Amino acid sequence: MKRLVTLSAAAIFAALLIDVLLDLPAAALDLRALLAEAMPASGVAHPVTAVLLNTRGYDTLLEIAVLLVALLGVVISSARTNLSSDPGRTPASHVAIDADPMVSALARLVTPLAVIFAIYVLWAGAHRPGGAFQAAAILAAALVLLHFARIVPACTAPSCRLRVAAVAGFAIFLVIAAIPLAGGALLQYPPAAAGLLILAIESGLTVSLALVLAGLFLLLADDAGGRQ
Amino acid sequence: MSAALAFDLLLVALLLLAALRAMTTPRLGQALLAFVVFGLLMALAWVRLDAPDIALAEAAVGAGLSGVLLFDAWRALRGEPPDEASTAEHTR
Amino acid sequence: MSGALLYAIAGVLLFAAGAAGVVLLDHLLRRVLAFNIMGSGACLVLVGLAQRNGIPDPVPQAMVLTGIVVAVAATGLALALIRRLHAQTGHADGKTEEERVKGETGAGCSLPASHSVAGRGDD
Amino acid sequence: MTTNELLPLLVLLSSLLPGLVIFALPEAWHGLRTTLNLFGALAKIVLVGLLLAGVQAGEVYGFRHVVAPGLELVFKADALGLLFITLSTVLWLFTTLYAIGYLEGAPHRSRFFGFFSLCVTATIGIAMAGNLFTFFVFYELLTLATFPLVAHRGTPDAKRGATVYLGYTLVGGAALLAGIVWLESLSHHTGFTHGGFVATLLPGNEGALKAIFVLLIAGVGVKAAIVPLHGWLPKAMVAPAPVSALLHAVAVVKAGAFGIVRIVYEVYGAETAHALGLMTPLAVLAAITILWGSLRALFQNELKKRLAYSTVSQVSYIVLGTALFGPIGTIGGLVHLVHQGVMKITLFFAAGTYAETLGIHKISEMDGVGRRMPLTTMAFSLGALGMMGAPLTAGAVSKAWLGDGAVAASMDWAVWVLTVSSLLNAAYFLPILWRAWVRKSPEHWPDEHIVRRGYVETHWLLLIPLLVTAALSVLFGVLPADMASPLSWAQMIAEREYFLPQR
Amino acid sequence: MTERLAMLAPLALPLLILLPLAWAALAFVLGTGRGSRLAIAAAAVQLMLAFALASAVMDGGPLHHAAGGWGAPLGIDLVADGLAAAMLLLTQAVALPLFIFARGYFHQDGARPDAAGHHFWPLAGFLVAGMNALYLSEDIFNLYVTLELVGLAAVGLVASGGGAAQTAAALRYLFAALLGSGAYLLGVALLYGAFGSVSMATLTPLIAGASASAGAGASEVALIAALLMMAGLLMKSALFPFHFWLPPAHGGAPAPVSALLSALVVKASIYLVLRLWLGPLAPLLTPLAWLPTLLGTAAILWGSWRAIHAERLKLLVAYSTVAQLGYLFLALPLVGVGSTGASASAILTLQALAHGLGKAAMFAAAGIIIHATGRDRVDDVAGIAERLPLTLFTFALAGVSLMGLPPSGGFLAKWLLIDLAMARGHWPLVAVILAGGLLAAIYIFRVLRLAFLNLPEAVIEAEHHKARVVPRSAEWMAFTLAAASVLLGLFGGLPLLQLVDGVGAGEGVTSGVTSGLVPGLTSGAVVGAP
Repeated sequence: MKRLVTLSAAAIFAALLIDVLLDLPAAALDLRALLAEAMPASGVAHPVTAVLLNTRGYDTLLEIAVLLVALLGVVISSARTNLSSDPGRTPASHVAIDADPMVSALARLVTPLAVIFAIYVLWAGAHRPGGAFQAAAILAAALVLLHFARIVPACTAPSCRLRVAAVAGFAIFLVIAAIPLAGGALLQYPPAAAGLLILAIESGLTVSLALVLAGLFLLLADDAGGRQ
Repeated sequence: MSAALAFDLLLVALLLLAALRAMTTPRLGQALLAFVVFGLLMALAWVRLDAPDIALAEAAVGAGLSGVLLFDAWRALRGEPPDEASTAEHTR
Repeated sequence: MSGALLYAIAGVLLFAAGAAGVVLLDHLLRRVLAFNIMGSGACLVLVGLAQRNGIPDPVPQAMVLTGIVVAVAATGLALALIRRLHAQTGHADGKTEEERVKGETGAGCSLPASHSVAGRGDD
Repeated sequence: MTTNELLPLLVLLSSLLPGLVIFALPEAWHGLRTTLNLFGALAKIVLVGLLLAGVQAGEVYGFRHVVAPGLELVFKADALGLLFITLSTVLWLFTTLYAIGYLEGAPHRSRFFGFFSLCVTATIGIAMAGNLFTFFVFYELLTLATFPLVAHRGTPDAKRGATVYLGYTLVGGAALLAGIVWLESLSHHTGFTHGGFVATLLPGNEGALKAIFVLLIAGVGVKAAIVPLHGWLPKAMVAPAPVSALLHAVAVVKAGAFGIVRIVYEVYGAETAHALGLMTPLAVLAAITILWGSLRALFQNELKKRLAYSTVSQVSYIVLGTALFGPIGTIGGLVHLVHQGVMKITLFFAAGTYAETLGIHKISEMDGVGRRMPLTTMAFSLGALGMMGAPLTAGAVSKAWLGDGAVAASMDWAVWVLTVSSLLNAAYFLPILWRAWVRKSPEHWPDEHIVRRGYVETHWLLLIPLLVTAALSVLFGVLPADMASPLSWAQMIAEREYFLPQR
Repeated sequence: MTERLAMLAPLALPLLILLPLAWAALAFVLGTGRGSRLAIAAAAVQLMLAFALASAVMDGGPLHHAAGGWGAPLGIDLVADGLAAAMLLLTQAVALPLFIFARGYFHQDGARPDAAGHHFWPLAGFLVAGMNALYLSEDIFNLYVTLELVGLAAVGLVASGGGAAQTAAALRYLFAALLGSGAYLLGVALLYGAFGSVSMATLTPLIAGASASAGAGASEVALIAALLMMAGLLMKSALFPFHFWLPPAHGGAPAPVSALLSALVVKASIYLVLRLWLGPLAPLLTPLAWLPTLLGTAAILWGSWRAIHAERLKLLVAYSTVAQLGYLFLALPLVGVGSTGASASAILTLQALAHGLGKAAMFAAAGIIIHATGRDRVDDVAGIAERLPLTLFTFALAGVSLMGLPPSGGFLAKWLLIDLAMARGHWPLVAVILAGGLLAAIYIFRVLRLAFLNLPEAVIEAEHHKARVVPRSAEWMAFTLAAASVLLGLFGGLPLLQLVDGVGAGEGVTSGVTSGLVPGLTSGAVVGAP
């Protein structure tokens, strides 16, 4: 019954919306023009990056906070599950198995490339597709691979150094966002320094985001087994 | 143009198919697989929408990281004996 | 109609399907998938609709990037919680969990799964 | 802030602050607690004295605090308010003394006296309220402050009684709130004024005004225990004797009656209320209550229950007097506000003293108590006679004025009501006196724990207050025409109501 | 001092967001269970900033701050009008005492916090930052991000409770929140597609224009978008029947968390409903105003009913939240001013403030009681009056505000609401509000009566032994919150109403009277006619 109601409701909704979308007149306002005017002052050549880190940089700042919150939530959960429910399960009860040589070889091969590629993507972000988040994602993937190759261990709770590294990018962003308050508005970079500042922010974010994204996985991975 | 439109239609159809499979296939493993495929198709869609940045991100995250996360969680939930990944930290 | 609008429409369909999935599916992992599909749908609408005249629009693209990050964060958190629930109860699908919870936190709570229909949550 | 603004506040604070401090006091410190209590009570009496002197000298005391645009807390000290203030202040002193003696060694006294003081604060607030908003605020405060007192013993039926009390009063409060806000949304002036202020809304709002009147009277009628809203009063008897005294003579029931007086005279105005045809129904309601209460009292064996039902009937004398259109009835009602308080508190003190000293709770156990406790029983008898309206007692004065008022208002049936109820009063009080004085006392009392020392038949703190109040009730009866007597006061108020030029 | 604060005011907008973000990150670095002092100190500063902001807004009207210096529609604007300033004030005013309470609550046995408090501080920091950002933002997409920040932080806090029940509750909450924000996001996407902007200021005239010229595709899309956003937000603000996730989440979390969630978090999405409903989406949604009122009524009745029958103390309080939230939706059709000249949104803000303070106090008190008895059943409060008089008094004071009895802020809000409803002639609303107060009285006095029950000495001794001590500071903080919610009625009403209604309504005493007079009279006459 419920299934029927929900599905039909979804179908009706979709049909209605599509119907009205088909004859939707052009938008009254077009931000592309505004953005085009703003580009020179934005400090970067790639419009998406300009929006992401300059005109709507404030969104990104909060977005990183969301990511950190998620990491915290994961830390809570993983910490819980480790010191939780079935007492019989101590980490020592895991059987150590050697890594699949293929995997580790692959990891050793890929990681440097990944790092280089990430740096390129980061740098490219200024004037063509790419940027901090993509670079970070690539690094994170490499980290996960290294983990599978058992070169990077999983951890239940991030050590202090890890926490610092994970927050560093956010902190840099925060500081750079706050400095302009002295004279002007939040995140209002002086046009001259804008490019540099954005690059600084992005580099910081790349490291931190990579750690956070990888952390989302590694923190969970540790007790992936042991559910028998 | 029409060729492009045809490609778009095909892509959209595949997208919907993958999405439905991800939600409805009885086997969870296949569902996750379908979801990863869905992520890749999304990346393709973003390319078609002249949004290479999103395509990159989607490929790296939507398909890559989320995929790994999901598969790992799936294995954990099935309560399989710990394999390499899970016991890694104790090998050194 | 332009290709972009086509993707927007696909987005609407994906959103509807995903939302229905979040409401209906029992297994929590599947609900995570459904949520991600729903999010992707919304993102497609955002960009596709904005670019329906064929010209790329960086603003919604940047927004979608933000949206993807947020989605990843939510997914990570959801998975962590699901695994923890599984570790604590040995269950990861709505039904069994619902029963447990009714047992533990008293009546009056039930899963979103039973929540497309108004007021169902309390009986 | 001038003295004329400060004084009303001080009158409030003189019981509020001690109350709050007492809450914080450790149970063991009864020395300090007692001092605070008495200090508060005496300070209040002094302040009220100042207030009286000032009003006599024509000073105008008032204080207002804006709570929200168009909503003000207004305190003022007018003649009617002062009548009530003086009554409750004086009786509070004696009730406090009595309570200190009564609760000696009992648990949770900090809690008790804390709420006790809050309760009186609320009563004073009601008396000084200058508009309906303020009145309502303190009316609800009174409910909140009395609930813990009724529940104080913590026994299951104490809790039951308290819950019943709460149910009645909160529902009444809701009705009152609805009525007040409705009236406010009609006329943006809810300040009490001689001759009322709703006249300006006429003609055009008769229906609304009648409905509002019903809501308001229902709201305050609960506390005034008008039938059929009286159910809580007998149940609340589980409370300790001082609390019963407070409920019946000083605070709650009186607040209800006082509220009716305010609403009839200073919100609607006698003229308007009469014009709207609201007075006669009110009078009928009061008459029914009077007779019903007296009838129920007849069949109670438990002393406090019988007194409770007698309160139900006696308080409606005030309502009846208010509803008798005309100055004489008004005077009768107002003067009974005071007289009933003095007499009823005497009776409750005595009942409590019997229970505390000899463990007497039932009338059937009172045989010969007059010999064992002559002073207490004498006071009790005076109070009882006053209730019956025997000559030379306060009761006689009020009943006389009420009767004349009824005749003057050409409501002769009311005279009959008064006569019948007096007979009923006699019917349920005289047997008690007979038992107490004439019957032989048993070998041993139900539960005697204060043994007789010399002439003192019980703890002096229990004895003094009831003797004083008994003396007062006689005094008011013997020289009613005296300047300071409640009667002359009531006359002054009535003059203002009827013969002052109306706005 | 005051003028220095006034100078500070414009900076307060960004600082109220950056500061909590900063200390949250710092607390995260400091590690498990650390950072309480930092948080408390920062919260004190934030409270000061919020005060400065509020006073500045009251004197000089709304404050703007263009993030990045671009300004809407290209950039993101922060705007602090009276409503936002009031909500910011509420958030900081509740957060500070709650943090002190939480420090005592989590750290009671020596320095080591109990597990539930391990990650409380960073999460709480991000939560507060998210809420402040939400109140200040004027950009509907940025609002989506803040919604997610608040939502995920809240879920994390619920999960920190530890038990399986909490995990389950957190998951339920998470999926409800994600469903809600997803719907909201699609709404944003449609609005951007239809009008090409996500700035409220830009959208308001565009939407008005589109809906004026009926039949245009834009208006239909806008309507669907509006409905989507509202559905999402109502889901997040747990309005009946979307409340299913709230009781387990709020009832299961550790006391300080429950207090934060019930007092503040739900208010955030409700604020957004109000802001959008009365703002850009007004032309689309005004015809539907009866719907939230209906749901609000249902929430009041249903929530109270469940609270009356709840077995667990915290579940009772949680259901009372479900009921109290209903009030906040009653007044949506009551635009305009009542006889006192206070506007609906001002009254709702007052109600939100009173409930926020009162509910925080009540959850804190419940937490203390549960610690003391070691159990979470309503029946276990029996005899608490003897052991925790202060906490019981706190509970009672908070209850007074929730029941809407004088002189509490809840009472003032209730009075003004009834007045407004009568001035508009919405008589059923009056009945609902009065009934809601009485129902609240039933479930609150259900606890208070039990507390007065005398226990045999032996039992009390036994209880004393197994009682876990809660620091005095925690008890006093709970009491402070309760006292604040009561005193709000006496001293907070006037400034608050003026703050929200703008300086113009300062003379509401007179102007409001004249403006409210006419409808008041007519409605009275209508009803008066037999």
